[in-house]
Amino acid sequence: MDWNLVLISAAGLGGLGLIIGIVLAIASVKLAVKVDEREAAVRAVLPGANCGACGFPGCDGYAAAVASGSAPLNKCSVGGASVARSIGEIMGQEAGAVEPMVAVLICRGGKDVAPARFQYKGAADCRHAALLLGGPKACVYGCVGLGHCAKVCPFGAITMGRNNLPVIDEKKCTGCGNCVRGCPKGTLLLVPRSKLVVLACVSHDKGKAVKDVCRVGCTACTLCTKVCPAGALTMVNNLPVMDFEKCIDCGICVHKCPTRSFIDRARGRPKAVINPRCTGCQACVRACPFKAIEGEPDKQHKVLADKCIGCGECRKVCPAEAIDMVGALGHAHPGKAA
Amino acid sequence: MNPAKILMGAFLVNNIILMRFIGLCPFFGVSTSLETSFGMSAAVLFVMMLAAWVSWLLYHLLLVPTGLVFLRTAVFILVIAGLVQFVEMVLKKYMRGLYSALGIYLPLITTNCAILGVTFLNIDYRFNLLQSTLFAVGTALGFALAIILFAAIRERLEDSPISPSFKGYPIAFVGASLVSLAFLGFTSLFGISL
Amino acid sequence: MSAPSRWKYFADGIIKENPVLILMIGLCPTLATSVSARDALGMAAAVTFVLVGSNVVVSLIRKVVPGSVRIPIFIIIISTFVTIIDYVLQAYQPALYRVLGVFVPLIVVNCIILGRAEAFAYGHGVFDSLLDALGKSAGYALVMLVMGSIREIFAAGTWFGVAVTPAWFRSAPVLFMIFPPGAFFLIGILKGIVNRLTAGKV
Amino acid sequence: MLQSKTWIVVSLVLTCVIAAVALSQVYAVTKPVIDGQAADALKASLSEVLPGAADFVELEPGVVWSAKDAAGDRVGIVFKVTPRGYGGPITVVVGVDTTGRIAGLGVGSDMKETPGLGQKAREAWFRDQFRGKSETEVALKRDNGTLDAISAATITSRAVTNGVREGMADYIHYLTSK
Repeated sequence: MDWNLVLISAAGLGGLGLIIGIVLAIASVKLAVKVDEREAAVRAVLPGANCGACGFPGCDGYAAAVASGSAPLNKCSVGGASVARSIGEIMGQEAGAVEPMVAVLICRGGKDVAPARFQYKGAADCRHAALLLGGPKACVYGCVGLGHCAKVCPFGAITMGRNNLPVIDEKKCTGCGNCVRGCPKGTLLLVPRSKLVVLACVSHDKGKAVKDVCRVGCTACTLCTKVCPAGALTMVNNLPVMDFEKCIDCGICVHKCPTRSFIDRARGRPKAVINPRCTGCQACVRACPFKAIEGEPDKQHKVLADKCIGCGECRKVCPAEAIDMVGALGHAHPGKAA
Repeated sequence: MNPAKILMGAFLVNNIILMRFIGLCPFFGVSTSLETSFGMSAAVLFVMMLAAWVSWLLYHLLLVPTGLVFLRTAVFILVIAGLVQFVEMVLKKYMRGLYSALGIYLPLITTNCAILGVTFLNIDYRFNLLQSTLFAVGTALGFALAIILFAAIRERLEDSPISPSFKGYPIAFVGASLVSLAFLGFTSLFGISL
Repeated sequence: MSAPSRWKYFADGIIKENPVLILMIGLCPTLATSVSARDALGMAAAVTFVLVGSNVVVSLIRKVVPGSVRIPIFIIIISTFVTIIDYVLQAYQPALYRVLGVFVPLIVVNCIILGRAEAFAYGHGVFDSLLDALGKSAGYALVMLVMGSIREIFAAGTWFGVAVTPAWFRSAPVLFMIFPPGAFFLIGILKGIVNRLTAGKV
Repeated sequence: MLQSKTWIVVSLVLTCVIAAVALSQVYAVTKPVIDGQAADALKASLSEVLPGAADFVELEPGVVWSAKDAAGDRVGIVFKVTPRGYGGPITVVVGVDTTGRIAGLGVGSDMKETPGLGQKAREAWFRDQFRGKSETEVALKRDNGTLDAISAATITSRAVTNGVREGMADYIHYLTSK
């Protein structure tokens, strides 16, 4: 046991440790900077190996990204499932408070209704295809259909459908917005989950120019803005823009649109039914936009089930409250007007 | 060894990632996007130079005279860890802009084999302070070249049609293999043989 | 903690959470020193020694270590074990030491060890940490053996130095496997196969 | 207590001290073995190229040694040269007997020549060619000498051959001196 070697090495390394310890201790006090406590909570859960395997610069980088909500919760491969679960708990509570959004495809131009104008053989990704003269589709505004959104979706909620249009599984979609940010054509939109009616077209052309390239494109005929009872639709640059606050999800525009450019996310709509309290005043006959009610004046009236779309306009005007909305399959508030 | 040869040797001929396999964890982790690769390379260059100086001085002024050469591993890594933490605090406090671009990569540096690798190689090659600095700069540039080149390839790989089980790391490794093959061509360029 | 779940700590390390092929950490030594089966196992043994040692010591002192300075302390512990194996190898296995070269001291920054120390040993008992360390090392050794064997068989036609391939193969060795590109290529294929096998389960 | 500032610094220093003590012990134990190792390796490599040599006297540190056999009389000299090969310096150890002819040749394993090509310089068939050759005969066939080069590794073969010849030219005078 040669003592002086032991002493020198103990003094050397110990001394160095002392210096570094003191310097860091002082520095941590003098240079302290406040850190978002949720980020600190997530950071405490992370293993701290700083190996960068999650694609973020170290655990602090990843914790900051998770705390700011711009990173999926399961990226820490070193920590594995247990760390992902605890991050979920920390972040879980906060995420609930915000109005849950869902991504919706606002283009119905599949390859069956919107033909291509040239064959694209390059890298199978929308962003690459979009660089080439706006993409192979005749309609340059529409969805290119090469599945970039499906690739970037961290939750696997998007799969490419038969006619080159993405199909979004609303149960898996968490509204993170990766697909919306990634899409070169902007044909994906984050919509509040409670909203049912969405315009499914992004073409700024008018009339024949749209008809030539897509059978279901919005030709800017402005009919929907006239029939909308709540005045929620205003024409901007050849496209009806919907004000989600005003929209009452009645669905009239969906059925009135000549090119069926609106989509109705409700899984089912109710039907109006007139009960015996009807006095035959025919107020509802005049109010119904779809002529779905018939009957002689002052007599019991009847609703033609196949024509009625469950918009609830008749129910609003009936003085005798003789109309009920029945049979909403799996939808929270049928015809808000009711 | 003349200075230019040291620099070129570390930069191209014996690229620290592609030829010496040092620094692979961050290389595959952070090179998913060009932007993070630039940040990482800048941070590596900055810390690698600092680490090379500090480790050289410590080794030749403290460890060798006192015969504590066997402590070099512990001392080097301890100093680098302390250095990185200190630099991070200083940046976070005084240079907010630089910190947001560079700082988040700093903790990643402590477990980066490249930094410690350079300090050891400086000792093995018996470089003086100037040569050590040149070697550190060359290596950092080599690190940057490899990671940025590779990030561009990886971004392109994201979109190309690859079978699901080969997406991500496997295709990245095969890509790295090809880039490394290209770097193999630099062997004994200008007669460099680091 | 019932026995089966403890056994899980060990078993996970080998396949489900294999450090190299699943968690993708500790790549530097894996590619660099798997030039032949014997050297690969030598490296795996060194990593095992350091990982087991550091996991045990870290879990022993975990209740005493102050949080803010735990990384430097873990680093010192790991570097102690690394220096020990460094000098032991230099003294008793000089040939192996010359092959492993700079990668022995580089074990100190190997993501596996610091990662496991932080992610596992800091929060678990000594016995569990030991199991975890042994499991991860076994997993690491398995990958090293596979990589080392494949590269050696291709490049030198031998396995652990014993000729296993016909003479004509040995006269035209696949040198690609010895060079860095071969290592990247090989681990890429292995990772692809692992993805393929675990596609359903993980 | 755990998070108090003093304990933070003390715990760091304590770990360092314990580590330092442990390491100094390991170093103390392994240092002699390592030095012994290095000495043996050198002696082995030197005696390998000059059969019959028992011990060596260093004439120029790390470059030339004069060798004596067990009986104590001169057996020849051994010198080391490091010519620049394809991938970098190659350490070549040459044993020359009292008649001025090469008794044996050793090529270091720490060279950076291409595996499977330049590395072949270490193979016996190439090294044994040098045996019994005097300084003037040490040249490759293509340089109008008698030695076969390693196929597809001319740079390495020429480097080793020229290195040996120049070495012999420089150090042959030691044979005759003291």
